[in-house]
Amino acid sequence: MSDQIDGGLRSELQRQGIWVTSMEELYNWGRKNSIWPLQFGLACCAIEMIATAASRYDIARFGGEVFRPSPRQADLMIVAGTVTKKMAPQIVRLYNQMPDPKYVISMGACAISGGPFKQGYNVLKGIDRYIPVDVYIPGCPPRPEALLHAFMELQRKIDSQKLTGNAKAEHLDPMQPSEFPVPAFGAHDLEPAANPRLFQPPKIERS
Amino acid sequence: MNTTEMLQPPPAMTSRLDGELMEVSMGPQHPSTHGVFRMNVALDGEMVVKLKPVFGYLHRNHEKIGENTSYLGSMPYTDRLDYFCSMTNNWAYALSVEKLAGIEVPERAEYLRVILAELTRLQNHASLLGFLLSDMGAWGTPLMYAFREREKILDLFESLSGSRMMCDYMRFGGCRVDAGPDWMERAKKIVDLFPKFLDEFEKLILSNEIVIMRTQEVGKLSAELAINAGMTGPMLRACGVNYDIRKVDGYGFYPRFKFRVPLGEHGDCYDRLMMRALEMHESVGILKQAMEQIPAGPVMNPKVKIRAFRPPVGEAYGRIEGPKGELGFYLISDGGTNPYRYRVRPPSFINLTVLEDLCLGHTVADVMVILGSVDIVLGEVDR
Amino acid sequence: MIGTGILKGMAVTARNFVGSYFEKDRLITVQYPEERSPLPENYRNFPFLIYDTDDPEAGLRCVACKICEKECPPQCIYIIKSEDKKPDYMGKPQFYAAVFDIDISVCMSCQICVEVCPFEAIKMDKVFELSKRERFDALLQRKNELAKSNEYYHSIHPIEAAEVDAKLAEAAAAAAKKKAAAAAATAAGSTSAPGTVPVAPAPPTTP
Amino acid sequence: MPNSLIKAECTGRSKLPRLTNLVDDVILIAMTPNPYFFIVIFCGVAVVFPLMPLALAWLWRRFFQPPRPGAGKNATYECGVESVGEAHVQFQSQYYLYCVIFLIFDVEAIFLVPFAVAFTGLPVGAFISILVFLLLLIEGLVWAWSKGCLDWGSKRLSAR
Amino acid sequence: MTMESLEQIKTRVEAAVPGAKIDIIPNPGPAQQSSLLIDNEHAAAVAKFLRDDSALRLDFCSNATGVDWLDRTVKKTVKVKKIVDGEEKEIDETTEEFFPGYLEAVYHLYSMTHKHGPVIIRMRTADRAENARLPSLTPVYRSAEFQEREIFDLYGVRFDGHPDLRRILMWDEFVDYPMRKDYREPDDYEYEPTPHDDVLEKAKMHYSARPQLDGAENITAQS
Repeated sequence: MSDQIDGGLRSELQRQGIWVTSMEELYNWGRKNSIWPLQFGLACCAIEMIATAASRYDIARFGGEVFRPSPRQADLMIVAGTVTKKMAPQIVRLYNQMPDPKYVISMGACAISGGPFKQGYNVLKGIDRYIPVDVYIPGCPPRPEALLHAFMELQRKIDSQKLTGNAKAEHLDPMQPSEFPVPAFGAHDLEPAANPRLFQPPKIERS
Repeated sequence: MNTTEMLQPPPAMTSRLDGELMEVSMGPQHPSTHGVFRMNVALDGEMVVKLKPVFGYLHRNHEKIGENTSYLGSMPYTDRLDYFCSMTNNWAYALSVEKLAGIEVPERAEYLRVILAELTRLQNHASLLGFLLSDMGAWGTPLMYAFREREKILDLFESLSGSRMMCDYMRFGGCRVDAGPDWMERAKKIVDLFPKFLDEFEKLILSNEIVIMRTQEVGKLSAELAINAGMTGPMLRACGVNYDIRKVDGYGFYPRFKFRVPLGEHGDCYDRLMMRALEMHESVGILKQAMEQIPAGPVMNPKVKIRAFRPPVGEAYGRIEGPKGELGFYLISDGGTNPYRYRVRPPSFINLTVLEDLCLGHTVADVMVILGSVDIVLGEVDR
Repeated sequence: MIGTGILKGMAVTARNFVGSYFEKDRLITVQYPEERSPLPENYRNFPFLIYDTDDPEAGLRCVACKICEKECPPQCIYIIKSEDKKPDYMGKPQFYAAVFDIDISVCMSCQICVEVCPFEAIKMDKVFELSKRERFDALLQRKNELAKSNEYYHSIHPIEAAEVDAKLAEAAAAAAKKKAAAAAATAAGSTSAPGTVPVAPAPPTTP
Repeated sequence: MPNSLIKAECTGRSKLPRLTNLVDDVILIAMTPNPYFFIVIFCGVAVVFPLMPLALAWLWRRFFQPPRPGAGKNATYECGVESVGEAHVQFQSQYYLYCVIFLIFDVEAIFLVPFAVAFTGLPVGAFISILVFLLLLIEGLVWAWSKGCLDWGSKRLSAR
Repeated sequence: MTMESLEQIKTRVEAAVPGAKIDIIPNPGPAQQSSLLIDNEHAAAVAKFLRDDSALRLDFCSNATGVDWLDRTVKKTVKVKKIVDGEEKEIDETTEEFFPGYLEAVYHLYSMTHKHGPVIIRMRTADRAENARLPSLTPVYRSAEFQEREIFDLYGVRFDGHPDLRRILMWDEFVDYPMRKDYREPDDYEYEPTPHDDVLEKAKMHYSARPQLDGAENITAQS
């Protein structure tokens, strides 16, 4: 709830049947309750994502059950599974082809940091090397409830996005890039190995 | 064409259009390729003229990591091979390491392994029928029925091994946790309820005219080509070849149970669909028998060390009848704690060898049904 | 007649639809945030360290033997051994872990560390709602976040915790008996005044 | 406002009764407007109604969310892979046959419309003549079908 | 149907395929699955015989695997009696034997008609560099088609006679062969919060260089 409207006044008016809202609240309320995920499963976490969309852990109660096959109609990319170096250019291209505003949930240990397959030569150590990620879900695979918890976390993040001012949401700011360079296949590794602008890991020096 | 000629990969069909064909990539992100599997399809109108599968989008270097980790350390990685059937993957790996090191398994552990493998087969075949129907166009409904049953079986796995899909339950020489009486009670109840679900599921899908029209005479496979191309599992038995490793090798006390092996005649998609449906009935039969005969006793061979487990120098190839076909592990040990060579024989990867032979001449929509009937899981295809 | 198969299928769907009002097991949706399905006894998600007395720092059972660090398949545990020693539950001075980090963005919750730990110091937790908005140090659990009390362990894994406590108590009793026997022997041998507790290090009986 | 109303307005100040007639006239005209005036309002709303969201979207795009097209974003989507070749490849001539046959029967349907409208008032002779018209075209369809113009895909390939 | 022993198979194959040199590689482990090493020239002929022979009918090639054996120098200490300055003494002399490395393709053959067990055949390349070439068995067993492409992709063994030898798992521009024992993966160092042993060494190379203490450490030493 935005802070420009005084809470007491709002609840007082609501008791008399007058509902007060702001343009930003309405805009965010509409977007957060109908997020269309891209139909895009990589590995085991994709099966847990399907189980979340099935009848027991119903993602339809959060408005997220419309899985769109084409990125043109999707606004959330759930990277569910191991991101290999052969698949990374495809994922970045799909991310580029999604219309703004778009969000990314990095589901499972493999999508965050390469997970158990970190020592593999063909495994990308985390998708946040090439595209910005909004919510990370640890777990291998995370339970369907953990995915629902992350979905609610994403809804909270959308709810808190501003419409105007300098802290406004990225997709509204013309300066923010809506597209990221697609890595090329090199002789030994992807070129470039990471998107330096996006991926600045802290230096942890261990003895 | 004589037999050897027919067994070769098919020459590209010549198209009447002398111009270029429509090159379409049914790419890594496709609603019904069961994961990141890509096919470069050349189309003449709607007819498939050339189909080259492209693998490797989920190549997670399972074998290289297997060579850098201890024998026990590779066990949780086998859950992630075919992430629908973690129990049968564990069993195949445990079986080949026991063959490599010559370890016996107590009786109760062998019975538990049979029960869990058959439960895995049930939920794998139910999920496959659900996915195959959604490939055909019935988008959500059969999948919801199948996943409703799958959730019940996953609850059993979770209460026994601790995790829904990644059970990591079997150790060399037995199983990690013993199944308590209340777990057996719940398992019996679920297995007794399963035939009711099977009848309901078959009434829902198998007699449906659209399913019959879409799958009969689609993707026919001859028995000689199936044997020569290394098909195993329901895909091979759909062509009428009677080869089920549970009967051939007789591993894991399977000779003690009475069960039949369903065989098809035409080797088309409908027969493959029926194989899975009939095998579910057989698995329920095996489960009932195994749950009555299971003896008490230890579940773990006490002589086997967990840490610093060093099998003697040598090699071994152990295989089981996984839900998708013959899942084998080929291990070469040089006496150290890490295997020298750790190789997985992936049934769904080899079952894809004849994908082009099945799809040539069919329309694009049939390619999806044929791919769905092969039942591939990319974790196992790309390893 | 051509349509009977489809009609039979629709009959099944209709029966399920009507049945869901009467039979409980046809209505399986778990309304996640409000209604949670109970987690079974030996459910496992991420490891945690146990401490006995109510002081998380001194009561930690972990003796920094680094077996779990070596055996962990994805290598997501990092331990630095302390210089000085502190007495453990059997009164024997042992090292302790100065730094004990688990990177839960890599951990695959395979509980091999629990199997190989000789001191029952690490067990599997049941918390799965850990999705965060940023990755780098939010998903690296330090020693203070990992340490949880033995009572908490009893609350999440009651049966297993009881067995572990029984085993530890019996090992402590055996060690105490051996120490008493050794004390009696030295008392019989030497003429030192009875009642002083000799600080002979009891043989390390791994439980 | 029509002229008679304006004239009545400025002369009616002194004689009150006349004014009341005037008010009745105004209400009368308002009640029975020019019969086509309703259509003008209808067309106005019909035009404004779709344009209004478009205008809102344009305003939103102009002030709140500037568009950020790019080479990657506008590339053709082909399952995540760079699309090779272009989509307009040669088509079989058999599709052209389909369009021609469709066109014929589309035009035939147009001819049937006036017949269908006046169907009740027509003598039997008209019915006979339209039947001849229909049968001629159906005979054409049967011939085309038998020659296999309507076959599609596998049957056609196997027939080759 | 019990299968003949390996020796019988060996003799029958050498009789049927003139000039085929086959020897038996014993398997010391408890699995007792010994294998037949066949020479490269007659590999296709031997495989065709194994498949078409009426008694064997090994018509199912279940598994084709690549194995990489590095150069090995085996030190053997051997007790040798030697005359040393007059009297006989027993000294143990360490003989070093050098085995050149090679790449190997292992095929597990089963019979679906007779339902009998694995006959394992192995083929070895001359060396691990340029002429790592082997005859392809795809004309005989279609199931080896993808598996041989995988061996080529991960080990670099070129199969002659393979209908479509391309990389199957790695991307086409990839040049080296990742499953070989001496393959070093590219060092894409990143955020390593929990490194230890070899990962720690690799991570250390990326730590910031320690600033050169301008003699300051001496001051602390003296006080």
